Amino acid sequence: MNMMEKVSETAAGTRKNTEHQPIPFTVIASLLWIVFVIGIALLADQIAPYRYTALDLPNRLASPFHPQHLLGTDELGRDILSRLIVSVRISVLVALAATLISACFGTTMGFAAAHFRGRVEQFILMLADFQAAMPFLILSLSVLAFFGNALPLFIGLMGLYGWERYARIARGLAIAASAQGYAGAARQLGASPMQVYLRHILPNISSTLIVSMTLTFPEIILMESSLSFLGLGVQPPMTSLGNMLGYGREYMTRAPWIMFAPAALIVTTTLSISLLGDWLRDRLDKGLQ
Amino acid sequence: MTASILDLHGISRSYSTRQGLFGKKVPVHAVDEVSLSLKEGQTLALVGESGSGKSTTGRIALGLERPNSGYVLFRGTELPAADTPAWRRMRAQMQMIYQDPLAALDRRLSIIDQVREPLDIHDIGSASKRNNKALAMLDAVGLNASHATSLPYQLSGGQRQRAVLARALIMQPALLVCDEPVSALDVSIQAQVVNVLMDLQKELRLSLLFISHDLKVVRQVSQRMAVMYLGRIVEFGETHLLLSSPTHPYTKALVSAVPVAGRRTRERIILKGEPPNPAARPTGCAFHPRCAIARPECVRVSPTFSTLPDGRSVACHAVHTNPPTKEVGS
Amino acid sequence: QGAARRTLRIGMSGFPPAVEPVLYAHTATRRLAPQMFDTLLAFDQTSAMTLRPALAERWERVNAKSVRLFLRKGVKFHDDGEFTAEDVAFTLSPEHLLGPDMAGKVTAMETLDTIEKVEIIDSHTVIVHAKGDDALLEKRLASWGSEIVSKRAFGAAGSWDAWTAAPVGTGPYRIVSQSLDVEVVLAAHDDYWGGLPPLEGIHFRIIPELASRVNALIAGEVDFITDLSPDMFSEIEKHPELEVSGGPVQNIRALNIDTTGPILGKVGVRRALSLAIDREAIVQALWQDKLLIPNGYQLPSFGDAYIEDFPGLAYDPDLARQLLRESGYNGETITYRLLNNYYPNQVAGAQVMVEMWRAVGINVELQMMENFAQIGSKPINAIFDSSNTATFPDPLGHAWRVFGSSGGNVKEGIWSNEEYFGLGEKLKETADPQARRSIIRRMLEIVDREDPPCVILHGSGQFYGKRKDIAWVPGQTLDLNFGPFNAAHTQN
Amino acid sequence: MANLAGTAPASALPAAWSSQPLLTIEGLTVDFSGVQVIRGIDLTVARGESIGIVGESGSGKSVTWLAALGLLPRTATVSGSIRLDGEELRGAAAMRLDRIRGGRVAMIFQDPSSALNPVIRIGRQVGEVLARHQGLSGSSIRAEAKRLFELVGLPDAGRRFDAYPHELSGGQNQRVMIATALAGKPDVLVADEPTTALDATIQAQILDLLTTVRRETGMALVLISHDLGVVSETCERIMVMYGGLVVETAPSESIFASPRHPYTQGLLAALPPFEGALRRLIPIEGQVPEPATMPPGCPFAPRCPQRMAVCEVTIPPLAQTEAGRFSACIAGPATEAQQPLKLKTSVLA
Amino acid sequence: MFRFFAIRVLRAVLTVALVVTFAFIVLRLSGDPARSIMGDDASPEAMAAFRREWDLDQPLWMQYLHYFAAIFQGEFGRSMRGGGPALDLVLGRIPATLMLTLPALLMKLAIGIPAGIYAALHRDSAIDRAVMVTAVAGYTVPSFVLGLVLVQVLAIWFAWLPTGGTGSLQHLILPIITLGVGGAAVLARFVRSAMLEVLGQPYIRTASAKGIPWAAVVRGHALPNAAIPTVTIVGFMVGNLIAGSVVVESVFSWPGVGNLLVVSVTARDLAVVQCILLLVAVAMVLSNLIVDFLYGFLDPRLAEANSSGGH
Ligand SMILES: Nc1ncnc2c1ncn2[C@@H]1O[C@H](COP(=O)(O)OP(=O)(O)OP(=O)(O)O)[C@@H](O)[C@H]1O
Ligand SMILES: Nc1ncnc2c1ncn2[C@@H]1O[C@H](COP(=O)(O)OP(=O)(O)OP(=O)(O)O)[C@@H](O)[C@H]1O
Ligand SMILES: [Mg+2]
Ligand SMILES: [Mg+2]
Ligand code: NI
Repeated sequence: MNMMEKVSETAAGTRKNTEHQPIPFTVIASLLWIVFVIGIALLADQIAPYRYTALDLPNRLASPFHPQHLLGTDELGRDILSRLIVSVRISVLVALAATLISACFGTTMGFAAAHFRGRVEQFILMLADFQAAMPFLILSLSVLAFFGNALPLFIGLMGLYGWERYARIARGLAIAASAQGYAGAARQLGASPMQVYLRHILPNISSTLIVSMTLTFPEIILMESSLSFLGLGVQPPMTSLGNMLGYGREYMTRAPWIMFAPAALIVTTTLSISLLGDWLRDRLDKGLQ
Repeated sequence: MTASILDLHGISRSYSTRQGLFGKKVPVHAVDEVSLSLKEGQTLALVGESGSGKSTTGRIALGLERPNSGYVLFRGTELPAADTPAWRRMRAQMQMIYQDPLAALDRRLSIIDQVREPLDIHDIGSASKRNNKALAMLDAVGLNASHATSLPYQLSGGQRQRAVLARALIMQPALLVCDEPVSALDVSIQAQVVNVLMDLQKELRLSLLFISHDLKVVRQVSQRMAVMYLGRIVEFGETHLLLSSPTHPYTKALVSAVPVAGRRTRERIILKGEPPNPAARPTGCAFHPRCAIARPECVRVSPTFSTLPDGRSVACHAVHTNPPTKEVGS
Repeated sequence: QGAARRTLRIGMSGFPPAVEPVLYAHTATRRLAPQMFDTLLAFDQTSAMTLRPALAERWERVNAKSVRLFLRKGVKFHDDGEFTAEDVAFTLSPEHLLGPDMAGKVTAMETLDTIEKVEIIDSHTVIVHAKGDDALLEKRLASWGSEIVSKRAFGAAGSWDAWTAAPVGTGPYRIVSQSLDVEVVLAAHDDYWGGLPPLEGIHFRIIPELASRVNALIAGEVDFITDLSPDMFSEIEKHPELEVSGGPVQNIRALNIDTTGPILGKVGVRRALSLAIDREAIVQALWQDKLLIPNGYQLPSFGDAYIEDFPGLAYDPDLARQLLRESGYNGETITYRLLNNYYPNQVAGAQVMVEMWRAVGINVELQMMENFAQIGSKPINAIFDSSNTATFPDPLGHAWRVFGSSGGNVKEGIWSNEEYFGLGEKLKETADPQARRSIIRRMLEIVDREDPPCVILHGSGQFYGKRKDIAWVPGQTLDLNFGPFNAAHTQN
Repeated sequence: MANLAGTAPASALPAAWSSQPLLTIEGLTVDFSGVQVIRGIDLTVARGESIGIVGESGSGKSVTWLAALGLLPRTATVSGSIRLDGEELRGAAAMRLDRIRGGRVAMIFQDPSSALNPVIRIGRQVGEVLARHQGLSGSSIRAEAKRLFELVGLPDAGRRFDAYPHELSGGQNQRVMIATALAGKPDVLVADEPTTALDATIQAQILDLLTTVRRETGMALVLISHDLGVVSETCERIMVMYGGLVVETAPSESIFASPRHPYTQGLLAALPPFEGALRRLIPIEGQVPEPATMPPGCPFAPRCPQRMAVCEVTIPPLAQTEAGRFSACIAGPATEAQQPLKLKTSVLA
Repeated sequence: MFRFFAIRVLRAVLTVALVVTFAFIVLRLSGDPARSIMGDDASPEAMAAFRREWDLDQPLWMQYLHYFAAIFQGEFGRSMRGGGPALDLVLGRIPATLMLTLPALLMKLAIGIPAGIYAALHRDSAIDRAVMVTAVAGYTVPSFVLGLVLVQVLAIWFAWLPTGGTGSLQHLILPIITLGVGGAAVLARFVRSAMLEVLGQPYIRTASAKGIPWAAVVRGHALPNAAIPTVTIVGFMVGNLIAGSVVVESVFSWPGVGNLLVVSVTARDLAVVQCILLLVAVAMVLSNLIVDFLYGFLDPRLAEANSSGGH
């Protein structure tokens, strides 16, 4: 078709870099730390100097820099460093998996509410209210009571945590999006609801969801430690950061390293993720244009 | 005469809204007894004040929304109900272009992906064929391969609107409803898009329902036009006739209000008052509160259409020369 | 001394479900009961646990079924009422012993259900009749649930609810107030028959968290804390004004076994479980060596009924491995149902034992549970912790309570042994010490080797942290006694 | 200052207003994190004058005025001078700026529905200005607001005081914006695309209103738009901006009759005619360059049909072509260019 | 509008019913109160008697029906532990909990909101970063760790404050700080992002263009808008006033509702747990309701949206 005006310009793509800003140091440090922690989680078995359950009764409550135990030992003489490494793996696994479950489940529910509206929506909102109004203590207890405390179950339980927030966010954004051009346009092209939600709406709201996930992740780690405090968290002989904290609290004065080692890890890790999340949100605030 | 591709018969659509926080439900008659027909390969412009029901009419014409009463015929058959598989298949034949191209595009997908999307949705051809077809379509609207891989925000407004156009046309629809496709664009970009549209129409024998409030553009693109006021059509006929010698007092005001570059001293009809509230539609002729030539009967009686010798129809008591005909535009 | 009396502030781990001792044998209840009530006879709390007069000045056997008691005169209840035979009759009557609505929702019946009736001879003489021959009748009258309450005050209260809010006894302290899960306040009963109570009052504060209890003691907010864990001893001892007190109590910790399961049904496996445990190491590491490792399911305080020469609990990994081989054990998983530190050091001990079992090739898997009902959910097919207090110092007040024909394990359906049941019935009726000893020895053998219903771990201890300036010494049971009969005062 | 509602003192006649420079902008440049988007703008606004500013989207029309009023975000760096009655505004103390903004120079923003605070009643939004710049309070605010609402043709003005922006249509909100701007009785009103959101008949009403107010009060009007039709009917003088520069200024009539700058010519050619024969529209090829990739020479050079080699390397100064007309083009009527505008047009090398 | 309210209230009621039902089923099926309360030393007869007394020997659905029927008569059952009416017991604890949570809420508001606003107003400055890092750090320390450390330092080393328990105003300080720090941090982060969002809106520029001093713009124009998202999280905090301090109450042996909940759950003191859950759910649902209505009040647009929503 030669009757078209050929518009020759090369401006396309030049806009990308105009908003280039240096990444703050805290964010880089956070990122490095997260990478480090994930590395530990992945290589736990390789780098842990001892089996995390291995006892060393004669050397119980050894303080850090002990010749055989760099970070000291706990009340059963188990190597804190090894336990910490395995705990990181478990805690990261729990938090990551639970965050994903929470986000997926919540988003699906949110989409369902946005799509069907009416009774379905009210029902989902009621479930969300229920989740918010139900003390998590009871929920954890029920799972522990009915299904035991296998790790997958515990992860599933933690995955319930916070799904209602995703549901609300996803619902709100999906309703807004379907009222808006691009989703309406896709529908108008003949796309099925599934196509509209998965191909268009989900990618468009994913940034918000990812930021929410950076909030959920630390919350789950903290939640797990609170549950451990109440004896409902990850259960022995399995270990986790929260579990170490929970059992270490009685030794706070006698052998503070038992509690402070995992506490420091929790704080630095959640701090890193939160800082990263805040930064992401600030970036995304500025929008895509 | 060419056959009509789209017929609206006595379409009405009302929404119920509430007035204020604890107010009562009030029906808003967005579209009231509108009948229109669009001929194959032609452009029909729909103009009128904001809120007069243009977009609603456009959506009903496409079957995106159901009228409360009246019916829509597309090539003589009624449209299937929305969101059914039949309705989705129908999308291949009728498409829509919106005012804001950026909003209509998914910000996260490349242009080529989006232009190809209708083919994906309706599962036409193999993957590579689809891509080639999409590229060809982009070329047809004047976008090149480097635009194809761009994201929407990397394009200018005109390019975006052309991308939207390419997406709408890739299924080779017979009918295109354009809802203010150029009013958000710069004059120069607007010119590009108007040119592309008109060229494509010629090439593909597209039928256009062109919604706009810019009479300059309407003049440029359409053969016939309908003027809407408060959900009803008040004047309907050949575009050049309506613009050069508007008959209905509202059309007159509209035409006189068009700002023309380089013209400083000119009689503009400044309408008194406010565009009326569709929820509180005035009695009789809806335009009477703002009409300079309103007569007592305008307050009471709703005017019917009269057809003038030049073929246009007007709904105004002041131009009651011929016996009224209900059916217009056929 | 009277002028300088102080109020003792105690940080206690749990709130008593009731302060009326017939209703519960809860540890917290037991810590309160001796302050508020007296029994007719009492154990002297020396290691021999001999009986001493209490509300009864003297007692004598009438026959194998009954005992005559001569009651102390001039004893005053907290409400100034006089203590008479009426009160004894009432206390030991079903009206009181069976609890609210005489429904039997009580723990006292475990020890007192052999009592048939109390015969009032005069205002200060009674004869207590048992249902059958009962060699242990006197001990029963000194044990849990037999505390004497005021009949008049009970009647005045009108209902069990009102009564349990402030029961009236003759003990050295009377209740002033109680506030659920927060505190129980006692004040001295200055008319106490046993002498002026050494304290002005006692304030039990409930502090469930161990760390918080220790903190409160160190900060001087309380003078005395209960349930101190051995790992905290050094913390306490760091402070010159504080000390650790306490020791073994009349209790054995064991692991109950569901012997009906396919693997745990094998005696070899059960014995191997026991032989693999290095109890010395556990008691050393977790208990600062402060616990008794018993020889068999018995306690030295049983007096004549204690078999001193019964062999101790062996640590013999090799024998364990051999027994496992012989019984065809092949690394099958054995489940260990565990509560989260319901007993002190429970989780730690379990983890240590799991490692010890692993060393001999027994594969034990911990399964954390939330409460006893979950532990007892059928099919159990597991081992789980238990602790058994001797309600009175005799196998019948101890092992028989759990392994006897109506004992806990048997009711639970996880163990039964007809020979053992027969021996027990015989023991009940046997009064001759030597005859009793041979029965007891055989019973110990069954539990220890022949058909073990449990893995005996060690005795239990109760440890307290206290200010040094508080004159108090621990007894042999988990009862606390802050009255004039505490050894700290009787020795002076 | 005169009352808005037509009670202007007789002395304030249109003739007396012209040629006194009220607001002067000299050598204005604006950088956003190192990217220059305004590249040296000079302009004067006289009392009572009406200036139209046109230009493609992104040419810097809005930023110029936001910079003049110190309303740009902190990421912006502004240089040059902005003087009101000889008083420098750039870098002025916040207190002084606050007195000028809304009081002496008022601005109407592009998008009325987002420029009004959604949670505050419109009466209060207007009232704030009255309280601050007119010293009104209490019921007199209400009365004055009602008068202003009537003035801008807001129907049912009395009851609108307590309405929220979302309860009004876009056109009504735009009129509220105008009322807010007029409330401070400004000497200069900067109207940034005040009618883009409106349809033709209402647009006509509003332009009419602005003209009336200007006539009656001697207020200077700066009308920003990319619609040449709109400015040509309202303004006496037109300034065409392109790529952060002023490329042409001229009296309204002459610029449409004989545009000098190729960009202006292109704009006019792209406009659909409303009279006469239909013709194919001629868009300007290409698009406005991004500020970050601005060509070194004339910003319009890449799209210019008349470009010469020199256009690609030097920025043509804004030069007078004839009385009252300036154009920044070397290729076009450059030969006529003599006396440059009294200031250097660009701070760029 | 009425329809919206009606639906909203109906949903709230159903939510509470769902919570109670769920708790009922979970608690009855997951543990035997007889065993938990009587202790493992109790004889089977005593436990059977206990079950009889509390109707625990009846089929579950019967118990459920009885329970619900009783609730509608304002009868919330009796505590198996304390003996008295469960409701009285729970209500008796609420003042103690509120004594902690209300001041903690005030602390959260008093620190979190100004810090968030300040950080937003000085976005990307060193102070902003410092405030945010502090806030995030404050939020990431598990509350019991913070509590124990505070006790160690302030109560034991310096002996300024009591380690736990009740009695004086000084007893309140540590638990309140422990509770408040995390919430203040969350709030600061929230308010900051809400403020940033609002400060970027065109109407803020409009306000400045009107000559309104910056402080007044922030106060009069930015804050009311930032209040809308903030109300959500504050609403959640308010809903948590009753049950949000479980861990802290444990650490400080504070006799509040949270403590009662833990003890009652462990003991399976059914009536009490259900009573607490009922109150907690009602509080949460109520505060949600209030937040919804507040939205309408704070943002007239939402009021409108609400009134036409709910189809
Ligand atoms: N979904 C809806 N709910 C309620 N009212 C509606 C809805 N859609 C349109 N309306 C009302 O119907 C009337 C006509 O709306 P429509 O969008 O068709 O007008 P329009 O002519 O396209 O206006 P514009 O030029 O502003 O786009 C308006 O009063 C509008 O408020
Ligand atoms: N806050 C900002 N940060 C970075 N760049 C900005 C900002 N505001 C404006 N710009 C850039 O400054 C240039 C001029 O923008 P301006 O808004 O003045 O254009 P305009 O002529 O008013 O266009 P329009 O007709 O679309 O309103 C544009 O390239 C724009 O991208
Ligand atoms: Mg429309
Ligand atoms: Mg602009
Ligand atoms: Ni409704």
